Amino acid sequence: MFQNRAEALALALPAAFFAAAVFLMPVAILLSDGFRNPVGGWTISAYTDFFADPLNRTVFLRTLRLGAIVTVVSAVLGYAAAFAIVNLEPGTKGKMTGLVVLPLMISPVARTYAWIVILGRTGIVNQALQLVGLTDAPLRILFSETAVFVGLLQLFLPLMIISLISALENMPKDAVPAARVLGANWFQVFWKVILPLTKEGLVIGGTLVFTGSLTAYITPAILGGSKVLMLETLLYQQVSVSNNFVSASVIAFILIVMSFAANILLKRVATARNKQRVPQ
Amino acid sequence: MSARSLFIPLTLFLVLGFLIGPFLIIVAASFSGGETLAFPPQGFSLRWILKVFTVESFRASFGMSMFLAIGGTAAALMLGIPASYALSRYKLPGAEIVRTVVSAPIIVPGIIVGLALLRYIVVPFQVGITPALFLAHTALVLPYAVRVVSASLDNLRSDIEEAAVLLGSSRLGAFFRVVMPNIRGGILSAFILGFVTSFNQVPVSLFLSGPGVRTLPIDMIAYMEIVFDPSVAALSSLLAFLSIGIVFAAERFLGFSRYV
Amino acid sequence: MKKVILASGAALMLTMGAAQAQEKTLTISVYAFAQDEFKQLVYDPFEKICGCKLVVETGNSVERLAKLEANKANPMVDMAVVSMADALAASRAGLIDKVDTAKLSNFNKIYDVAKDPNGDGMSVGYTFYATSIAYRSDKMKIESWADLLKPEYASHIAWPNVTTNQGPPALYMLGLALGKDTPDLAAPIEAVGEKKGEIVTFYEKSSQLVQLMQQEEIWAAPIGRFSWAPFTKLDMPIAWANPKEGQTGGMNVMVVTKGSKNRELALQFMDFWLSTDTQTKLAEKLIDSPANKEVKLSDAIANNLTYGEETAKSLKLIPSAVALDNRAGWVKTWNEKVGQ
Amino acid sequence: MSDAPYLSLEKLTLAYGDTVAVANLDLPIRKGELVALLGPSGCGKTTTMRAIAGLLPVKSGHVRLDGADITRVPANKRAVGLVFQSYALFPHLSVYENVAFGLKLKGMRGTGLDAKVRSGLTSVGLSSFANRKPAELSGGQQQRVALARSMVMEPKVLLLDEPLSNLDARLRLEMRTELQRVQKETGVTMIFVTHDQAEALALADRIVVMKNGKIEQIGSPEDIYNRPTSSFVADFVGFENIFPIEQGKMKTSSGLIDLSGPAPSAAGLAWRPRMVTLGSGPFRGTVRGTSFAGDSREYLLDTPFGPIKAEVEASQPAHALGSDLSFDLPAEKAAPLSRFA
Repeated sequence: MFQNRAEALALALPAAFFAAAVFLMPVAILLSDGFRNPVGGWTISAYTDFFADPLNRTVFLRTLRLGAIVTVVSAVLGYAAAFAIVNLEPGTKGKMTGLVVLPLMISPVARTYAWIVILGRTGIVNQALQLVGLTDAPLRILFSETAVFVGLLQLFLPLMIISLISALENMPKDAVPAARVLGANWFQVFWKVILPLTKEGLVIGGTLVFTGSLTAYITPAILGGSKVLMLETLLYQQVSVSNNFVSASVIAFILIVMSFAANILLKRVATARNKQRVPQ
Repeated sequence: MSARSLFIPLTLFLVLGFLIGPFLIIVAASFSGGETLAFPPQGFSLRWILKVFTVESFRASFGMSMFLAIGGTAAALMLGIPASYALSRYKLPGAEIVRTVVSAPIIVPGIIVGLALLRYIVVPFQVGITPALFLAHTALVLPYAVRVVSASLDNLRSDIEEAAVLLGSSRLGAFFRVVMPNIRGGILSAFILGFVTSFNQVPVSLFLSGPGVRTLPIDMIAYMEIVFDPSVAALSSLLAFLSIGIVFAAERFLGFSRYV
Repeated sequence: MKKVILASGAALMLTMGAAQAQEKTLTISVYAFAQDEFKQLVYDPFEKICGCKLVVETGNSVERLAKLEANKANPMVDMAVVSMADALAASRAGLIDKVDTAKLSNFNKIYDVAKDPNGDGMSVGYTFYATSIAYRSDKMKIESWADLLKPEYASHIAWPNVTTNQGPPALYMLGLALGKDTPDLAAPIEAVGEKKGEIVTFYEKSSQLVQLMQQEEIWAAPIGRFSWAPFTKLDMPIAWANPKEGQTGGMNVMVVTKGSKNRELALQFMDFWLSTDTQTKLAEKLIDSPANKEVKLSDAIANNLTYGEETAKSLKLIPSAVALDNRAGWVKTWNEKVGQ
Repeated sequence: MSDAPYLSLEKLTLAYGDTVAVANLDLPIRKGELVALLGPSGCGKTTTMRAIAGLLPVKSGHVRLDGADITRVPANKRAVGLVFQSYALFPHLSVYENVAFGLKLKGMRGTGLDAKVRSGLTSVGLSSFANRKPAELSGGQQQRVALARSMVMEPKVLLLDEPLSNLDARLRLEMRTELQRVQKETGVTMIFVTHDQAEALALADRIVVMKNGKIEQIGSPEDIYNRPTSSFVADFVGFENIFPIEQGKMKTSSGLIDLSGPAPSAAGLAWRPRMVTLGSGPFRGTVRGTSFAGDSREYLLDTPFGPIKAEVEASQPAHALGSDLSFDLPAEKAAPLSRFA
């Protein structure tokens, strides 16, 4: 550790100043708009107005619901996939991890558009369903919450898997065999051993997936359209169609509060664990 | 094999299919001979791949996105490397505040960043859309730059700088002679991560588009809304292979994944 | 690393430099459709004439209006084409200036209704369009606007969102069909709301419909005639409905932004767009129906357009002021009945 | 060896922020001396070393080297070498380039540079490893590279941070010999920091024992080992039975106790286990523990004035656990302590 304060500040301040000026200040002003009373002073009436509108309530709850469902499903699939991957041979493990990361390198625009082809009335999902005879007429999947859910899941599942892979790898190697020897069945092993030991990874992955789902724009816009508005698409509509910046500010604030709530949750759990480590 | 021992690999197989499938469909559709984006593709041809290069707006927005991704990431690194260095090597007063401020753009939804910049930087200060996009993308990449560079600095013992100083080097010289060469991999990883993040970024750029100024993803959305031909699939495939190539090379030569 | 930084620095300077090098630049804001054709028929020829560079911003009318509003203090756009109602909105918001029609040599060639549609001298009409229903003639039969909401059809249609140009006219015609044509559009919105679960999507950009039609996601949608051409190229039996309530439609107009630094160039461009030659070429490609009365078209072309002053006059249009004064109410009712 | 101090620390006060780590320290060191700074962690020995190197700003006081005040001279202009505990080799450079690093900064080039680097490497026996990267060397080899890297700079003072602590027992001996040889051949003034008394005793000409940022005792290894002047030093070098003295008597938990022989005038007395007479004497204790160490046997006795450790030759008959023994703490054998704390 170097002691020179002036040097430290000279190195750190440009970045901090840049982020503050280009990012924090404008965002702070934007958020303050939602609390400004047009006749002067401050008020939360924009918020009460916002939640008084049934459409807004619907959109808010839908955003929360979809975010939660995507997070839960990605956790379930994530554990299965991550567990399978960490138990592979080192070489195969690397390749499989690569395949999981691969979609993250591809433009979300392309990834979302693929779903139009897949989920459409003439898409392969409907073709398959009709082939197996599960349905006579093609199902309508596009422009529904299901389509948005599928799109979001595909977008963010890799983040969950990666978090869980590293959590599972950091788990003591003998924990599972030890629990088995002590007579636990697989369900108990997961619930009493794996889950507590990988809690941190689950929380990190969960926050990434949840926050990502809240703030995704293209997926709800393309796969949901105006029938499946989410907060982010509603915000865009408020600005670009209704010119309603106060409402946009309210939505922005709600989104940020939701992200922060998830983030704080993450930090709490993570630091609770870090305390157990011996400081260097 | 018991049912249970099959269950986990089968799930992995399905999950990978779910994750990779759409990409494969996009790639297959790029070589379609048909007029519209469809799967299975109708026939085989390279015409959509070739068409990508003739669409003028793609060329312009590709240039814009490249400029933002390279320039913005480089700018973020120029701000982020010194900050990371201060955070990892100095007893910095208010270190937590600095860390929070520089990593804040990762938490705030992109669409809000874009809107805030439009309303309170572009309009009041009469900043052009291009510089505004540049600022936004720099701010967006900054958290990644700081995170990855800090991680690689923390992995490097700090006493080698003191050793260099005692051997006659100045502090700045020590940074360039012994620190930089050893965090090069981290910097390159940060660059790639920043590049990919910036290049694929949509929400931030949503409000920050102006006459003749558009990032590639925004342009792709706009194009697809008008023309539903496979050229966007072709473009996506090309871009995907480009990113995969870069990441693969980085992983191969530098162990990229250590830093992410 | 150093190389990367140097390279990006160079790229930065190049871009900045390039931006400064373009001296005479006209920035226009237009609808997103048919840009390839516009480029070929309008933009490129004009660039040759004026020796300037055209910068084109595209998007739907409301979205671009919102941008004009956002950039009010420092307008980036010199000239825009928007809907009649949006032109009135822009005029009320102080975003546009009076059009100096004396400088438009083709002004006297356009239909009288197009010369000053809002009666405030702030806009000039350049095209009409009818709005009716494009539909799959093999799957359905459309004789009335209300047919779209029939149970067997409702789950195969897209309806324009109330915020689009086609939204209110389509609702207005639906109201006529239902026999409840109050300006608040309450009845038709309610009727659409009852079917909101079935209706495939409430579209915001008509360009997206071609793809939905192609994928058989939808069989029918109310559209403006200007977005008709791509449907005719689909390998499907698609027809233009002639409902018994008639067709609705609209007029698109040109406006000049307040504070534009290229006023003369903007007027020159508007004049070029209104010229018989340009209007004919655009009509022949089935892009925009002409507002210039000297344009002569073959029957085949005319049948796919909204051609002639008589046709234009027959369209059941919502007056701009009515549209503007009721818009907030429509959106509110829509959000209550349809949106959520 | 001249008697005038070559390196001297005068009233040196060092601090991290507001926490004072070293206070008012005076230490003269002669040219060519090999000095050990010995003490437990947190005693200020490393802080002092970093201040000599110039890595830590001096709060007050002076550092003089070879007649010049170098208190404010930056670390890169001091001609002070430092072999880090971790060796701090540059991982991206080869062994050769590591050794050449400082010479190149001095402007040395071409054959002069090459000769110097080669001879540096040869002197530590690593000439055949010139092209290896540090990661490809063992710990001992890395340390010798670090030594060569510092020595080719011909420093006026060479500092070593815990030079033997990361090595195994065999290498430790080897390195100790190596350091002594280098010191003898070059005559460089060496100061090393250690928490291990055996290391200090074996290597140093003079030992400086530090505690809480102050010097506790300075002396030759023999002085420190045999004649500790304070209870702290006595404890540190293995005197395990230490008692304060009051009114010529030994002060214990069960009161003042007379010792055999003349009444001592010191503030305290300290006995190594070996100095305790077992089997005869005025005191009695019970055997609580015993351990066999080859040629000797150690006993832990429970006595009215606390536990006493005694050590006798293994050839003596063994005493069983629980047996009652007489013993003596002969005052004439004890090390007299002038300070007891």
